[in-house]
Amino acid sequence: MEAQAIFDTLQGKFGDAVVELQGEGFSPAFVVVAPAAVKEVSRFLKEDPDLSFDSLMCLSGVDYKEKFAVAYHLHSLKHRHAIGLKAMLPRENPSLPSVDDVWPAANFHEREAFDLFGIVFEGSKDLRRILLPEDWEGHPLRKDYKYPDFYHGIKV
Amino acid sequence: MTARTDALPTQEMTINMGPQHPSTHGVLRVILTTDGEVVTRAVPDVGYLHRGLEKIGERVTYAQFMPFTDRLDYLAAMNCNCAWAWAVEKLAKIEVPERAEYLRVIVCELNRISSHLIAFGSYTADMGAFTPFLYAIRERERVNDLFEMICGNRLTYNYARVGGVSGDAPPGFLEKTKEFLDYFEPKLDEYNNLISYNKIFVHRLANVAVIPAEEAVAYGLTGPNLRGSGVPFDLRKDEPYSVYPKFDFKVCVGTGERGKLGDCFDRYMVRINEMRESVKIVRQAVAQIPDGPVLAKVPRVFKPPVGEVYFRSECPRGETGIYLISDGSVNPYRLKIRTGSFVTMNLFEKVTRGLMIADIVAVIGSFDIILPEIDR
Amino acid sequence: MGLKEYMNDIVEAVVTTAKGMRITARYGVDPKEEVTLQYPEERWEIPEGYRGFLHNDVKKCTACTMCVKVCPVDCISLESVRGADKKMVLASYDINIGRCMYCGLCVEVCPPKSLKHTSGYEMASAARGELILHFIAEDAAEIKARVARQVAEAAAKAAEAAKTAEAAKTADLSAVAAKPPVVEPKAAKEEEKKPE
Amino acid sequence: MEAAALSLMNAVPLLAGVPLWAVTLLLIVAAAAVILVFALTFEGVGSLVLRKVAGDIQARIGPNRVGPNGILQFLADGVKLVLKEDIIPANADRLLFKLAPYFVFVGSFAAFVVVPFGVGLIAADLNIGIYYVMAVTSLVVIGVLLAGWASNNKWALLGGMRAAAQIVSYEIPVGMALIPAVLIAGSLSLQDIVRSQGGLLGIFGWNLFHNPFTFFSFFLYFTAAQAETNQTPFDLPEAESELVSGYNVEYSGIRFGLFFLAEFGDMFIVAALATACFLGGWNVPFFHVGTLPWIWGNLLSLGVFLAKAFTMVLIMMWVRWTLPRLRVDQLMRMSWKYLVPLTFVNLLGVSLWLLVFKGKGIPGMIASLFG
Repeated sequence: MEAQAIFDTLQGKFGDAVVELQGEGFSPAFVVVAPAAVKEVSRFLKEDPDLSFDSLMCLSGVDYKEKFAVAYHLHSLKHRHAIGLKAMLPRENPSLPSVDDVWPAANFHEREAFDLFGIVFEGSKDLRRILLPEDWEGHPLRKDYKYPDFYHGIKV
Repeated sequence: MTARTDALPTQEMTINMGPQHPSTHGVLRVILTTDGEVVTRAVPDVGYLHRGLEKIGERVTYAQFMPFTDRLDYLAAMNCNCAWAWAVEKLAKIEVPERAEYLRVIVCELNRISSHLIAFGSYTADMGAFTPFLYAIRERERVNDLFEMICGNRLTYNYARVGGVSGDAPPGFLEKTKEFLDYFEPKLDEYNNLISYNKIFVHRLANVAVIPAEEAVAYGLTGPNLRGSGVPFDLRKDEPYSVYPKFDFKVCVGTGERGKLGDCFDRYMVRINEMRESVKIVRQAVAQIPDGPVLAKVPRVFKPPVGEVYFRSECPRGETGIYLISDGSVNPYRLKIRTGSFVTMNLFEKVTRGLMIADIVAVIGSFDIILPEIDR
Repeated sequence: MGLKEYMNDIVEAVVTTAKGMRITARYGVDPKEEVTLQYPEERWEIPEGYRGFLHNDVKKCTACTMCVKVCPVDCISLESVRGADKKMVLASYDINIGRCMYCGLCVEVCPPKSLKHTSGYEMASAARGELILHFIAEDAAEIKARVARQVAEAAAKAAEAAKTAEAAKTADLSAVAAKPPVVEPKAAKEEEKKPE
Repeated sequence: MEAAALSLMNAVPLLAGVPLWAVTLLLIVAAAAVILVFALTFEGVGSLVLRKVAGDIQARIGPNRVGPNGILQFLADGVKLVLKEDIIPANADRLLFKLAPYFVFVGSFAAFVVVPFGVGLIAADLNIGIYYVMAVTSLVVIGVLLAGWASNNKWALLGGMRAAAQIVSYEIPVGMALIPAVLIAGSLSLQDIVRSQGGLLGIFGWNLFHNPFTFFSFFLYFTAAQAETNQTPFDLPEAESELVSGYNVEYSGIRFGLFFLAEFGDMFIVAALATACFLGGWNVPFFHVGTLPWIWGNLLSLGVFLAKAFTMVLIMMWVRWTLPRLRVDQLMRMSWKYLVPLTFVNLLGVSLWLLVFKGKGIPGMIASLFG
């Protein structure tokens, strides 16, 4: 199924929650959705027989300076097609529903995004820091991150 | 005799397996909660090797990031090199000379062999048989000799470039590659006789940590771990890139020959069989390789167009996906590397429930994880 | 488990063990199978393009700073001044091989091909400072001073020559022709400060 | 010993005034010293051979730096172990921690006392020889368990528990597999067992070829005994890739050295028992060593015995470098579901055979057919 068709299907189903299609320069194309609708859209993408995106290949946080985003890369083993899903979040208190009960694979990726960007995934089974120590301050992949000089008295 | 649990209260024991442990393949820490030898819960704790590769990527140029991809998966640095090159080429739409693509495929497949050799060798060492490990290392050294010949280094190759490869194969390289393949292919049968079908080895692996196909897909497993569950999905075949469509090879899947489909033994056998397929691919590539340049013209100050790509390539430890956002400057804007081992660790807690301590080792080995890839 | 399976299990265990032991025995008795290289006494042949320690042929080096710019780990540092003949003169060229990851990017971009990988790979030191290779033995400040002197001399000479030439032609324009001689080395120095 | 002391006193007039008990004590100490020296040498050389065999099998060379061809490596290792700092973990049970290595070492060393090295070379020809070996080697398990417990380390504890479970389970098949030899000889004394395999049948006089059941018995014994010595397919108490190093993970220096020596001591004991009970012990084929002068007879028989025993040790090493390790439950299953029933069936078979054929073996019957 082509990206445009997927977008049209999603828009028909979810209306305003599906914001736009990022096609030009994007590979795969991204369907931008409202953060609150991520979970419903995900479930639909996974369960609709024509779409059946059964695997979440990648979930990444992105810092677009004025906004955060969470990008989902989906792939369907059944139909062998791929699509991206993106949710734009405000810089202050970025949070959106977790999709780890749609794709269990999301858990580690979400933890990583939480760890490195500070994006909170509501309803996640287990949202802890994953790569950094539990008492690390700040979220290093944010563009405005300041490197600390010391960590527990050790020079970084 | 009836069990008198109330009379003798017992409590579970929490054990730290790692970060320093001989068979966690690096600095993985697993927090085991055990009831005697039986593990009731095994929680992986990763991140001990986090070097912030993604952050580094935002600060160096596209070409400069190439040596860092060596450190992504040091056992399969060629595959990571090429994955990065392919991702950037996809972003900037660069045409790569055909000879360069052939060379990439040759080194990638050789690296897949050497990486699977380590997987095989360290797995047998984990299971207590130390000898096959040294045999595997011996074969791997030969691959390293080949790599040293073509790129000058034995571990961190930095061979691929955006637009091609750093240098053409030196004279004699292709002949030596063929020589290696002729030497190596019979060794696989020897391994099978020596250890793969050994009764003890089979018993240690069969029916341990069974991952059904649906679960493997839902948890996003890729590469040999996914194929071990019987899902015939190989990016080289199903989403072909480079010159892979020109080669004839088989996608190896688990068959459940010694137990349930998707157990440790299947994942192990997939790797052994994949080595054979890689030998096949390299043979064809060496026979078909065309002449020509090996590096496309890429401007020295390389600025790809604005855009976002996600490139997936089949690395020995599963799919290495590179999500690359360019803002048109010389540095990547955002770079996310999705690696096979990282995703696999997500499933770890689930499949290890109720196994024994010795099985934890077997599971870690069968996933063939590598820590720099998990922690990046 | 039936008796047949039970016996099969035993037979299979014995047979597979015997198979494996045959292979290990073959390796055990065959001295040709030993692959160990007795390292300090025996050495392997180092191939052509081996990426060992870096070496800069400072005579050929044009101090273009390409290597400094391309190095992903910033292990190369160089200082240079503009010499009397308008070419850059190296004042210092250091490579911190404790930091170097032998990626070879610097060698690839070197325009005069003065930077090369050698086949050296053995080095040990007790202090980190010893891991910095200095390719110019002389002190950087001395070279700079010397070059500055040369530049000044040359400029003075040029001014002298210009003066006499001018004096021969017309007397009024002679003062304008002589450029201030100190400006150029200063500018060059500032430029070199940028890469670490 | 007392008899030997008496004969010594009779032979050497100088000792006439010395009380009997003093000479006996002296002899005991001397015998113990000789055996200790032998055991330590064997254990040292054994570790070297183990590494050399490993090197050969693994397409390597093995240790070759200390001395010509590396033959002094074991001395270097020994010196290193003695000189190393002996660390006792802060929270360890200090007394038990210190005691454990001695239990293990004594357990393996004490068994050397009844090993029949030659016609007359045996420290004490106990009439309960085999039983004694089984009993003192069981001391090892106490030491291992203590080591695991006292280290105050969870991995060590797991190793100790595994060792206890394993050694206790495998004691049964080991004992049952040795009984056929006892039945044939009609004695528990190892010297008697060895003598029963002599005669003019050559190697067919060995218990190994006595009847089909003893033949299997040998292999069952060998397998079970590997488990008792914690050799590789059964090295679960150590299991370096699972339990890091098992019960001895916290030990260092000479205390670790004692564990290490005991391991090789156990290996030799197993090989010696196999030799004595199934492979004819010190008997030289087609030759009666008793007819030679005392000194030559003993030297020859000693050589034969050691050759056989070392071959067994080599085979154990070979197995060790070939096979992977079992899992705990599989180890138990192997003992209780396979080895124990099989050894019992075997024992039954041997007993019936001896009953039916009046104690004659197949080679004996064939020989009597031809007169």
